[in-house]
Amino acid sequence: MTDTAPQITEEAFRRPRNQWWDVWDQFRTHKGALVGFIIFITIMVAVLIGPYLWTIDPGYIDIRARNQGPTLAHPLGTDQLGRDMLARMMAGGKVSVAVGVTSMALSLILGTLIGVLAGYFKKLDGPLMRFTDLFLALPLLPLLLVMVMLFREALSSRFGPETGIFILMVTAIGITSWMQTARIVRGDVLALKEREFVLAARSIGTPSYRMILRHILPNVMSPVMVSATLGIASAIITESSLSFLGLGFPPDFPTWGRLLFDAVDYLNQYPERVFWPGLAISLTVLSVNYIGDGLRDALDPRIRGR
Amino acid sequence: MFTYTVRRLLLAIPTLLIISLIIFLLLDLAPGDPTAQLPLTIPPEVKEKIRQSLGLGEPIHVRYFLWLKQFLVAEPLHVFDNLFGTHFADGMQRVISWQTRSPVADIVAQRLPQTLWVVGMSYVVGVLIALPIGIISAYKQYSWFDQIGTFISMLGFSVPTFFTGVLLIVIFAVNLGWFPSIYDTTHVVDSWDAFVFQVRQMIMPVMVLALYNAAQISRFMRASMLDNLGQDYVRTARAKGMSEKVVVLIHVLRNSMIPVITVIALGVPQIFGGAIITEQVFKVNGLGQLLITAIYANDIPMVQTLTFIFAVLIVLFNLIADILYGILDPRIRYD
Amino acid sequence: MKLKTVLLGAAAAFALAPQAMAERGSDGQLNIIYWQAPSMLNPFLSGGTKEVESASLILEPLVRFDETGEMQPWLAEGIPTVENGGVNAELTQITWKLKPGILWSDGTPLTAADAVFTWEYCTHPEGGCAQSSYFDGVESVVAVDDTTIQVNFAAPKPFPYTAFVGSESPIIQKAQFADCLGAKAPECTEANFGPIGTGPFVVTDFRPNDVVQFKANDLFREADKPAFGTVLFKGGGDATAAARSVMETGEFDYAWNLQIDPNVLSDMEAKGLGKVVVAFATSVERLHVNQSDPSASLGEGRATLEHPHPFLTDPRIGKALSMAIDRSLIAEIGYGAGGVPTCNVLPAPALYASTANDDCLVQDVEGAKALLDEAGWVPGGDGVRVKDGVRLSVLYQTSTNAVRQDTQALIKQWWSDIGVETELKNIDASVFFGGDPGSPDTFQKFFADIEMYTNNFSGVDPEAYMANWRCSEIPSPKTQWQGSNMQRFCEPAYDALVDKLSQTAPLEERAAIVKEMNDMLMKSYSIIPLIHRGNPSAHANSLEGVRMNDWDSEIWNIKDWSRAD
Amino acid sequence: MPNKGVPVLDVKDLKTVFHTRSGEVHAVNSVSFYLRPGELLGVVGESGSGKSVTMMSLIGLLPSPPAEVRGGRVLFDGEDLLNVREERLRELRGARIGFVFQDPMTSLNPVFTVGYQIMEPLRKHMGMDKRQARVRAAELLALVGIPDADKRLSDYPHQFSGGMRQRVMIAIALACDPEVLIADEPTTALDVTIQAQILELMKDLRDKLGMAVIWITHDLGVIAGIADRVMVMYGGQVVEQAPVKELFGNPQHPYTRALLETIPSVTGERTERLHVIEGQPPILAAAPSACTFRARCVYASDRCACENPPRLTVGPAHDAACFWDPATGQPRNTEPTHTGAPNAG
Amino acid sequence: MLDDTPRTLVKVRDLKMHFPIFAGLFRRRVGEVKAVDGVSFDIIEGETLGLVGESGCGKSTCGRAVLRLYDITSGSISIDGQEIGDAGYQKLRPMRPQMQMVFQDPQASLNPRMTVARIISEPLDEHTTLSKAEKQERVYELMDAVGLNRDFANRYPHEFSGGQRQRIGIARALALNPKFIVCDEPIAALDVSIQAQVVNLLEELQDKFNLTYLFISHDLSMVRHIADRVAVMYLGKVAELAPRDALYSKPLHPYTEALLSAVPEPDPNVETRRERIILRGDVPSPAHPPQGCNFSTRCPKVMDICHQSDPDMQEVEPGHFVACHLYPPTTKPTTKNMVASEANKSIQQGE
Repeated sequence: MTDTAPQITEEAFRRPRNQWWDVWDQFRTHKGALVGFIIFITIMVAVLIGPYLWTIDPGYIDIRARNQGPTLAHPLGTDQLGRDMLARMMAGGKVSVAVGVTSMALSLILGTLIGVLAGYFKKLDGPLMRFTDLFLALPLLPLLLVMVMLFREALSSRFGPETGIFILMVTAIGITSWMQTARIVRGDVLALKEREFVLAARSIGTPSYRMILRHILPNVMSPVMVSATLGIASAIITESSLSFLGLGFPPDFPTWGRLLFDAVDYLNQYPERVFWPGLAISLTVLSVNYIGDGLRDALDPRIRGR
Repeated sequence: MFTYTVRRLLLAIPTLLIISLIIFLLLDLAPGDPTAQLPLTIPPEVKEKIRQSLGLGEPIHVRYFLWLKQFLVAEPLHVFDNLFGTHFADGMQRVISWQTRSPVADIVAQRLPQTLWVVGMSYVVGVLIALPIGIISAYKQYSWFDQIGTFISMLGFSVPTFFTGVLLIVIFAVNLGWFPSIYDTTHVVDSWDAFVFQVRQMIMPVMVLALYNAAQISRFMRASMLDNLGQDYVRTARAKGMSEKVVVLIHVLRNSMIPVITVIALGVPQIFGGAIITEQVFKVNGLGQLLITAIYANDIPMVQTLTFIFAVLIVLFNLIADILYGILDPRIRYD
Repeated sequence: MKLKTVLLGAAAAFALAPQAMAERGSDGQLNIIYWQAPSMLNPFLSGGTKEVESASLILEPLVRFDETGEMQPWLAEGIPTVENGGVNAELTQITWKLKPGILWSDGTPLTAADAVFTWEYCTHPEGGCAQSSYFDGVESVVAVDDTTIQVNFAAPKPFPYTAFVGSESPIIQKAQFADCLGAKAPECTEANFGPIGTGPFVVTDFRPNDVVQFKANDLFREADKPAFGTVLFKGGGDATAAARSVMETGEFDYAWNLQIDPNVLSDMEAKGLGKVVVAFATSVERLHVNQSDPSASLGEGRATLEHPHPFLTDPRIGKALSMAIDRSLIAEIGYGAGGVPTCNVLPAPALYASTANDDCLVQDVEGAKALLDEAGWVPGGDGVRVKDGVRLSVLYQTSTNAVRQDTQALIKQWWSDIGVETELKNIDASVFFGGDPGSPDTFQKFFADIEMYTNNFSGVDPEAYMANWRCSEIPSPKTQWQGSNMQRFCEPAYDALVDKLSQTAPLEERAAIVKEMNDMLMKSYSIIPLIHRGNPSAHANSLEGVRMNDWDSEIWNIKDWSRAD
Repeated sequence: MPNKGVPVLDVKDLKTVFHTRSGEVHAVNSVSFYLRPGELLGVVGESGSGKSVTMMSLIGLLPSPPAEVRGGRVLFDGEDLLNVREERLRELRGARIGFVFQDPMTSLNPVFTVGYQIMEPLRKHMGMDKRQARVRAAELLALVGIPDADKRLSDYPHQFSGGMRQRVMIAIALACDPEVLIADEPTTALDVTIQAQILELMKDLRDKLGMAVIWITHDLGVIAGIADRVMVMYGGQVVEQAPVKELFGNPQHPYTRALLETIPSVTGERTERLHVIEGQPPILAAAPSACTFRARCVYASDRCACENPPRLTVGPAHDAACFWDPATGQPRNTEPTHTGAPNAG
Repeated sequence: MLDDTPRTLVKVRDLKMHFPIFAGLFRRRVGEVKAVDGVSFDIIEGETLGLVGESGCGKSTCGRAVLRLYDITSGSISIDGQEIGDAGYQKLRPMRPQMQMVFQDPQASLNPRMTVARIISEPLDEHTTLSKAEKQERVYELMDAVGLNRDFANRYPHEFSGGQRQRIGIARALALNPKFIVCDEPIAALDVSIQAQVVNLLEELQDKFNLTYLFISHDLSMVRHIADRVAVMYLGKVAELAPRDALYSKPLHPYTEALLSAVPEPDPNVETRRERIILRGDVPSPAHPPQGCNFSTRCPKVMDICHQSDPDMQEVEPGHFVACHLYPPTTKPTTKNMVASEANKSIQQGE
């Protein structure tokens, strides 16, 4: 007979270890998330380290080698100007992932900030939630289009076409996508605020900012992480949609969305050219989604370890 | 319930006003104006006159109220006049598109049918696909059906519609020749054959959008079902000897539908504005395409009107979602 | 669509059907796709090709240009010339005679008064007419009688065929537009959406930015024409989709402006449903080399003649840039059958085409390098040439368009081979060509070192076109950035030639002057022509009578189109 | 209370296992008991002792997975419930076996009227039409002491207070005149005064209707007041079983004894210090092969660690699963009891 | 209690905690939930005051209000001579170490993302300037005191059982050497066998550190065990307040009586003989308390006067206070220090 009591028994005692190991242990048990994680890491490595190994300039035109299928020299073939698709995929991935991650980070920061403030401070709740409703009521894609139209020129002249558009894109996606996070976070904060450990901290006299940092924020991390992963995915899609509508990055600047968009014209002739960016976007989004699923479980210490 | 509804309605008004102001300001501050499209040969004085006639010379708040009046008073009155042959709106300035020089409302009215047909239908189809998938996925959690459902719905969000759209066209229109690749907005359904043609031309755009919509809604449905399947009342229903069909399709479903219905209601406004890309791909020249051409053409009245209409719809459906919530959930019904 | 194709196939199998036009409307429906949809049908209120060409089914001018650039009398009985007395000796008056018995589609007769009204309409200062340049120099239009129109010019006009000539200057009905003069013009929605015309078709349904439906004009002057009973004029989407719908799915009969990868086009053509047709006129894709300094530090003086460009005023640099370019490769990749390399800003009509500059057709990278060496520019550490601390680095802008971006990428690479650093910039076409004085990115402001676009001229006479490069045409803050001399080329000798041309009537002499002007421009290397562009469109194989035309509306002769059977 | 007749429910060697991420949890380990008609059997134990799981297992109410009923026999009216089709179980549930659950807040479906929820089993099992069912539902509500029963049928659960909701639950459970009512901690979530009302109601209803009841609770006080016979569970096993007075008067198992000593009372002597059972109840990863209570037992001997004590008869209708005899303070040496139903005599 | 008893540590006078209700079209304030409505009591240093009542009677709100976790509506609270009823954050913070709280749900009262050591040392972080090592030492001391193995310091709360979690909560409350601890249903969520462990621990600690408890519970039998004096609350008010033995042996208020009779006894012999007082109906909503005596709607001994006026709290026997019309008011209000009847009265008149 084996007794496995929920409490720790003396025999089970080990040196305490970093809680992230526990998170990882739990995360590993989620097969989808693990596969997603491996794929995502692979993509990240390919995108970040790949260009150092595959040194062909993504903008280099080798006109004699245009429209080639996969060869040893060009494993993913070349485009209509003979630019190496592999190099372009890596360069494009860097941009797409950067857009995804940065705009997600922006929207998370905004969303968490507003959610925490609204949830924690009763006085701010009304105004901030009205503000959130307002943003929710603003039609997003149109607004995004309008913003891109309006500020694109100003920004690209100030920061240069690429950085300018990057800033614009990230800001536009970021400030039009924080509302869900804010709502979730607020809901969680409201619930957390009623949790007794917050009351316990209040009974100690913990000031608000420390309360938020110590008790509120760590406990809203898991919904935030989950919406983070979803955010990366939707930002990548949004960027590619904007590219499709001709409002994204400059055309010679590769992003996955742009590569896919450019390749759509050649769908009949060179289907593989659609395939690669399509696969990259789908894989990234899928893997990130699955990571989100896994994180949701792994970040919850109550599920973790059980 | 009544107070609740009225309260929500009243709250919607300031929201809409602020939204209208934001939209107005955002576009108003945009560089470019309609006279930019006029040939440069027109002397500046004349240009200035044209600007004046378009109301561009006025201070910003005057123009805002003018626009509000046009939008909220003049346009509805025009519609009223058209319907009942009255003349209330005579002499009132309508909101005129800079690009086509015609009343914005007329064009919007012209575009509505195809948008409703295609995007609306896709939403309905999406919901009809999503609900059973969500229910089965949740009921058989972690089964192969659930796993595949999860994968497909994730794929649903992760593939951009401009890609799936073109892919479908190449397969079904070009290679198989089953469906037309270009949507005929002038098509009138007046016979069986015409109806069949309408169905054929709708299939591809509807499927592309339905996949996307279904992906999202089925995830919600699944989560909501899962939440409810674990509830105590489910056990009570089973303890009463109710069949699984009754337990799942009556007891659990009714409860799970409460959040999902609101999600569905909140998604309705997207029908009007969210399908820009699909409309582009299939040449369904609906409201989305109207908006994008207006943006390209710097047609600010059109953009303002459309964005505002979208905002009104979003607020409206928010309201409907809230009220539906109240109707479906007896706990909310009484304030 | 499919059913129709089958029927057509069956009909074609008989191959015995009479070639002659059966009767008006007997060929059923014609489907045309313009991937940019018309926003209205009044060509005077919008200068867009889509509006002008869709309106050309309804509204007609006195004279149209055919596919060779020759004038064809349309509403007019003949072409007035000095010889036949239609043009007076002073070249200040032209008298047109309308064909008799022409009716508007509402049944009223077309009269000279309509032409007079059209002139008033388009020249009204508050009307914002997009085509007012066609009436430049017109002092008055007089209806001598119901069928005689007299156009008086303020100064001698050696080429007087501008007003009421070509699809951009058609005649509108006075009765319909009488209340739409001046500021009221934009408010006449009904007229703007459904003008009454004399053309082969009348509008039955107009949906802005979406679709136009036409039906044959019962009162059209030529019996049995048009062969098609109805026309569906669909807009929206993109060029590839339009090409696909004609050549791959057969849903449409005619697709406009297919500027896409020539390989894609030829692949589509291989399907056998339709074919690509290209019309050449005077369009030249060219680089403008800024002779003024565009650097932002100059403030108000930016990109004006007061501040010459630090290095691009040296024609040797321009020449080197030109030599480094492989024009035939650009043509091959971006244009296919739709473009040929050219070394002239004025490649057509043949009469005016110079041959003096053709050595640019061959790429000469080494020569370009040598030239730059000679000019004192030596490669720096990073391969970019430097002289007196100035880097040979240029900003190269154009509008957003897949072919242009490919071209940009190619040229950037060639220039980097000769040690010129290039920064690319592309601007949405509506902004770039929008002419908004508030935007820094218009092609007139030219806040860049190099810019690329296509320009051409309507009709066959280059006089006005060549006058574009006079000093007075330079855009500047003083002219509200209006003007057509984008590269800020200013040469008194050139201006003198412009004046001389305007006073010369004999064709050969005019040709000689024009060639001289062309060569002068080329030698300055302030303008680098790349491609003599054709305009590619596609039509279904079953469609007959298409005579692709870049001098006028490309569907100028739609009345003659018919279904092959 | 009647204490004779053929058992309406006879459970033998019931085993239930849960599959969790960290392995199996053996929640019910060879549980045997019986229930006579009209009798009220109290089942006591701490949370996790397997008392609810046992009752849910009988009638197939445990979600599977994760639960798995691994063995045993459940005779209900001569039928082995573990071997019948799901369809048959559904016919029994709600009709011949009624359930009342712990939390009346969550056990009623919030979006259906109370009337609908009472009428559901009536229409399904009794074949009533809508009108008949409604009349009967109103009677039932009146029976469980809800004033204005007729009107309240169309109210929703949230319009009732906690005590009233529990009455509704009882009305649902009793709708079809079941032979057995299983009440799973029906008063735990209620306040004492409301609990007293419900207990009073249960006594009334038993007098009127005469069904057999299994009353699961962790509150020995409630058991003392209502039960005829008591079964004490620990670690998924029955550790002691006896008529109520016998159990409280003469507890045999150290766990029962400790439990009785732990609880303070509002009357009688007040002890200075509470007695404590040190340690925690176990969670079993495998079927027990030793006494599950030994770690917390002051009387544990070596034998307890290598042998799971069987249920030994210690008195008339009284058995305990312990080797230790409180009367002597020595290990006892008795034959295993007959844990099934005694033969009707 | 009497004047000669040791000093009073906590003095609560006419404490009111009303939560506003907003309703209607414009979300106007239409009323208030009178969760705590005029509660007065004293707690003497070193004793345990039991606060019992049914759910919703306001006992937990009262406990939290006493620690000023809420901004109270009115009334005065003084702890160790210092008035904190109207104190602001700045004034309260240095007072916090004196008064601590142990919570009901040991799962919810511990931050799931903090280790045991961090949870216990949080009060130290806030209020002391100890070095890291000193803090750790103190944490270990506290863990010893509540019977937790030091080795568990770096574990997370979910790894513990309910009883152990409650020990963590108690250790946290003890960290700053408080004088006064509010125990808010500390055993309600625990199993029977564990309840006794925790109660014994609380008692041990009280002796060891001379703690004063306000022990809130709905479990009358457990309160009888731990408390020295007991206050019975009903619908936001104290119905009866008396020394433990007096209350249990001779309850004066009909509500106390009913409550005690409803508690089931773990003895079948007693149970079968007992005459229960079964209260009719449910507790009214604190948003709409009945007129007159709060208990008048359910009271088995209700009189006419009960529907009209709210009885005052009065000292019927020494130290035994009750608010019921069954006990006619003494001619002169008590001047003893226990309950400020005058204050109560003046408020009544003011209404």
